[in-house]
Amino acid sequence: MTSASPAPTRSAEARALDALATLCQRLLAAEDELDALDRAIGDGDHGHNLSRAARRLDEVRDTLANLALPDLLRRAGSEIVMSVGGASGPLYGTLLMETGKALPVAPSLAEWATAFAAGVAGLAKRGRAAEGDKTMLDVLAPASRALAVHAGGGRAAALAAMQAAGRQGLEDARPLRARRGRAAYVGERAAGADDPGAASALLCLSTITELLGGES
Amino acid sequence: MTSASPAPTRSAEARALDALATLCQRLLAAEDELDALDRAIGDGDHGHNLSRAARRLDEVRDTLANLALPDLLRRAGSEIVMSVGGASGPLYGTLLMETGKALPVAPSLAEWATAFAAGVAGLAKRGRAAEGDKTMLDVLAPASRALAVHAGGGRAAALAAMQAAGRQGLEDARPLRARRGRAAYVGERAAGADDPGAASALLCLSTITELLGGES
Amino acid sequence: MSKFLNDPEDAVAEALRGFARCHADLVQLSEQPRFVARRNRVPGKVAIVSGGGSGHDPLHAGFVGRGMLDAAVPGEVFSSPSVEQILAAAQSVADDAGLLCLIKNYSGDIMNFELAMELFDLPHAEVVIEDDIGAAGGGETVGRRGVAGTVVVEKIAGAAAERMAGLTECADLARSVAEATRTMGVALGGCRVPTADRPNLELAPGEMEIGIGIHGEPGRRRAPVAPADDIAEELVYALLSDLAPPPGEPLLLFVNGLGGTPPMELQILYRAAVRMIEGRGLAVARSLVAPLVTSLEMPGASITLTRMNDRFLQLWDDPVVTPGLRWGA
Amino acid sequence: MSKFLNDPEDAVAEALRGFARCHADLVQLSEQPRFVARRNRVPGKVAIVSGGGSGHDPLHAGFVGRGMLDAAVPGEVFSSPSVEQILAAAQSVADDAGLLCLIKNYSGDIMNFELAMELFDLPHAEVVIEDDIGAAGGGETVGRRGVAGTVVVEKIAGAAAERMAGLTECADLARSVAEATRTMGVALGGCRVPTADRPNLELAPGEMEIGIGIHGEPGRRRAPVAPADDIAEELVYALLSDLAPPPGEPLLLFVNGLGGTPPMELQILYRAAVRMIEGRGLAVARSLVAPLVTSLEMPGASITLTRMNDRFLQLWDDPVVTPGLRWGA
Ligand SMILES: Nc1ncnc2c1ncn2[C@@H]1O[C@H](COP(=O)(O)OP(=O)(O)O)[C@@H](O)[C@H]1O
Ligand SMILES: Nc1ncnc2c1ncn2[C@@H]1O[C@H](COP(=O)(O)OP(=O)(O)O)[C@@H](O)[C@H]1O
Ligand SMILES: [Mg+2]
Ligand SMILES: [Mg+2]
Ligand SMILES: [Mg+2]
Ligand SMILES: [Mg+2]
Repeated sequence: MTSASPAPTRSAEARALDALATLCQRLLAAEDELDALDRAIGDGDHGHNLSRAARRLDEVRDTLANLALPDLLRRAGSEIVMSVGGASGPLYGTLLMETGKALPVAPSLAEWATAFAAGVAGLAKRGRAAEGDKTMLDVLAPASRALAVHAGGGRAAALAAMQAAGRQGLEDARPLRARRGRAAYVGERAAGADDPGAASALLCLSTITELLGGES
Repeated sequence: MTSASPAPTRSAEARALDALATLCQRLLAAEDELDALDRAIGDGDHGHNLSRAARRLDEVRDTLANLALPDLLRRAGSEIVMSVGGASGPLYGTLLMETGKALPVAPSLAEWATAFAAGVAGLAKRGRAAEGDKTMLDVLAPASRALAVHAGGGRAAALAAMQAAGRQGLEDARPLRARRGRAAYVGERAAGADDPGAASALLCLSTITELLGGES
Repeated sequence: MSKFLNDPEDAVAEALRGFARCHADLVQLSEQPRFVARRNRVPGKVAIVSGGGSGHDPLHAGFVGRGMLDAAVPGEVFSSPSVEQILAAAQSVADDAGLLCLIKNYSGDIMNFELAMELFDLPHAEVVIEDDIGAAGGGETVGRRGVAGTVVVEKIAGAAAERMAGLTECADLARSVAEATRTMGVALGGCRVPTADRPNLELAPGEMEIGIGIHGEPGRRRAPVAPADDIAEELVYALLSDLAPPPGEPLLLFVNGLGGTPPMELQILYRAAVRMIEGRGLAVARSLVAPLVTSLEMPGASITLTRMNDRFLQLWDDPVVTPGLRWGA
Repeated sequence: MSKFLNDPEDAVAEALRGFARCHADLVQLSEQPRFVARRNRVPGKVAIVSGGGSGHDPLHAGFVGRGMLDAAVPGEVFSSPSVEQILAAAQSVADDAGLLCLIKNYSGDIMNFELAMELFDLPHAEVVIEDDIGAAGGGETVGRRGVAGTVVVEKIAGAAAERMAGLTECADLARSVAEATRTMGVALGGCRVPTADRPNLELAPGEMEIGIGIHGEPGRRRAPVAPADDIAEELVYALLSDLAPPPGEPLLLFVNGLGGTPPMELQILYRAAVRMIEGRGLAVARSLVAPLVTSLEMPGASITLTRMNDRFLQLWDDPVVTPGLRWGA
């Protein structure tokens, strides 16, 4: 997302769009790192797959810019689902689509938390995955619970709690063997390594917390 | 040629058969060395090809044992031609066949020299090769001329002259590029290397000289 | 491991253009979204679509044509195709007779096909192929991987569709072939994805990985390279133990090259496999020896066995006219 | 470079047994002397026999069958077959209609075929194939090497014989196809003969040998690996310069794999070659992209061009049913 003419008032949509743009830049910057994590226990393309997602979102930025928040997320998700492929395309795409579906037009933080939980549930269903399977779910599920628990206490604190829970999730999953995705085939070798999808999920949560955690 | 019950009198045939047997052993012993020479400027199988010839001659030893000298050589040659393949099979086979054809039943040394010259001519024709093409011919042709020149002067001296001429031929050919066979494709790289066929030819001449140069 | 490439990112696109040009009599390439479709579609026939990551040539695009696939959906190398590709392919080749999706069992493939089918409104059925018994772990949670046995399923289901069997019949058949099929592979080295800078499997010279997956996934054991007869015996033993074919049942034996292994070695493995199977009083009724489900330039091979019956045999023998497999017509 | 082998000395024999078993419907193996013969011979048809060192699968044994060869005579790996093999093959397949020998231009092959034909008493003709323009030296004295263009000669001559053309006609035709055909190859690495302990070509990683022979013979230049388009352009340029086809003459374009290069890369080279040829206003009338004249597991490729005419085109399109090449029937 290269050129952005700032909206006269920073609407929730504009903030989301900007956050998405920064997220995409971070993902592109992390491509090699995520590929390396995937090379260790998967097929080495997780960063590459997410860079396809990031480029696609950049391409459709103008379309997204005209949408209300729920539709923006749904559309962003369906663009990813439609174009990315791999395992992470359908998973992240579903996360965004289902979150968007559950989101009101002008959500409160608590409504955000509820919608995020719906998105995470959709992702788990799509992947037939449960927590502890050593996937991105191990970061996203505890993060979404933390957001729900802290939604009453102010955005900055809630997002910080979400991020901390995600990080804890990554660490808790580290010693596990994988039970979903390609890493399920490497058996013992996955234990001790970080799951690439969990790492990219945490990167997303951290970016969002950084960008939106300061605003009130 | 494993077991040999010596003939009551050592006929020319018996001597030839024994010489052939020793020759085959020497070739088998030199297999790796000849392969290495061929690897440098050819395809690395010259020793292997000649070991097939040696094993075939061993298999037909009983048949050869019943033949007069000319037929023995012709038959040995045709066994090689029929069974060995590669470039050296037809060449060494033709050498023996044509030598045998030109040989009387009880040849003098001079008649041996003439027959050997006929064999060498047959080989050159078969290979469409000339001296200086950097092939086995560079050893065999001067050797056969030396044998002819010295045929009047006693077997030991004549064979020694033959062997010396062959060795000189190998050395003279060393700096050349090849113009026949696979080595013709390596261009400049052949210069300085010994031709594997020339090396095996010299080994044969040396063995014959050693075995028969002592007898009168 | 140098390669003939321009921009590595363009490898799949350029190769498909070359492939489509070379086989323009049989197939047609859609570039955006990317899929390969059969040129002479038969109206009223169940359409069969398969797809998955690229790098396994001739699978799948090489099997588009008469008596096999109606479309193939190639992803990036070793990466599942996207929903829009799958959907476009399905829409381009299917009519009211319906669509059968043949899917190798990988998370990405399953989810992308599933999502595409949620958006597809003609009758459709999915069959997941999971023939690989090579993996040590993972089988309990994610099931077996889908590998070379896919060819057998695609061929037999394709023949049934060409005979105008209905959607349910084709799907049931594909499922029963998949259930009757098992594969196990062995690698002598790795391969390198065009966009990557190193091979995806590190084997020391003289080592082999028994049970290798077609993306270089680990198998069940790593050991010094054994004689070909012993390797074939280990694979065949594992396959027979799993399939447990009763004596007298005809078997299909498919020795597949993973890319870097020349025909001579595949034939040596095949000969050993036949001897072992026949030595146990079983019959090799049909044979296939070729690199059909490859892993780029990986040196290695896999052995597939299918328990055949009269119906499978007839459909196997039916004509097939595709870039990668052709007989009987 | 590990291999699937038992005793390396037995590699050719075991592979042929596997091959013959797998393709028992098309071919028959004689073990002693060793040759592969077509199963359903056509009486009164000119018999076509080819042969040479093994390690180039599917050449030649893979081309035995309807519309191509009547027999193939495999030597040891990269080593000419013997006279007794050639003679036995000739005697087994030829009748009064005569025998056409198609010989790749190597000293050993020429001499062994020549000697066999001196002992063969039915009508016969020999055509020597020398299509390789890759070598820097040697061309003046020994002529060009015979490489992938052999497939084109065998296919077209085989079709003519199948149409019951006479011996002279078949031989003249084979000669004119051979004269209209040129090939140039490129290797990205070497290969290892089963009985040898190291590769026959030492290339540093990232180097290529332009003009490589099919036994690893050196070509005309060694250089860092270039983009695929540039490599294809260099080969095509050299071929077109040599063949100098007039505008409008149809060309056959055959991109051949040397063994270790996967289809994806061959397709990338093919696409580049087509573009370059068409960019010069010439027409690619027929295409073939496959590893058909290999050099064991050598990573590399060659490009062959044949100047076609109506007769060649018709015969090229004629049915061929062999283990290695199959269409139209
Ligand atoms: N079934 C699944 N459920 C949840 N997450 C999954 C599943 N399969 C894969 N993943 C996640 O996707 C990540 C891999 O994504 P990616 O490398 O982009 O796709 P692919 O595995 O197709 O190459 C894994 O690290 C894991 O977090
Ligand atoms: N046309 C020829 N004329 C004479 N000698 C030849 C010819 N071609 C090859 N040779 C000889 O044969 C030798 C190679 O023999 P060998 O390695 O057994 O056969 P191949 O070249 O078929 O592998 C060469 O070193 C050379 O001496
Ligand atoms: Mg991955
Ligand atoms: Mg040699
Ligand atoms: Mg992937
Ligand atoms: Mg040789």
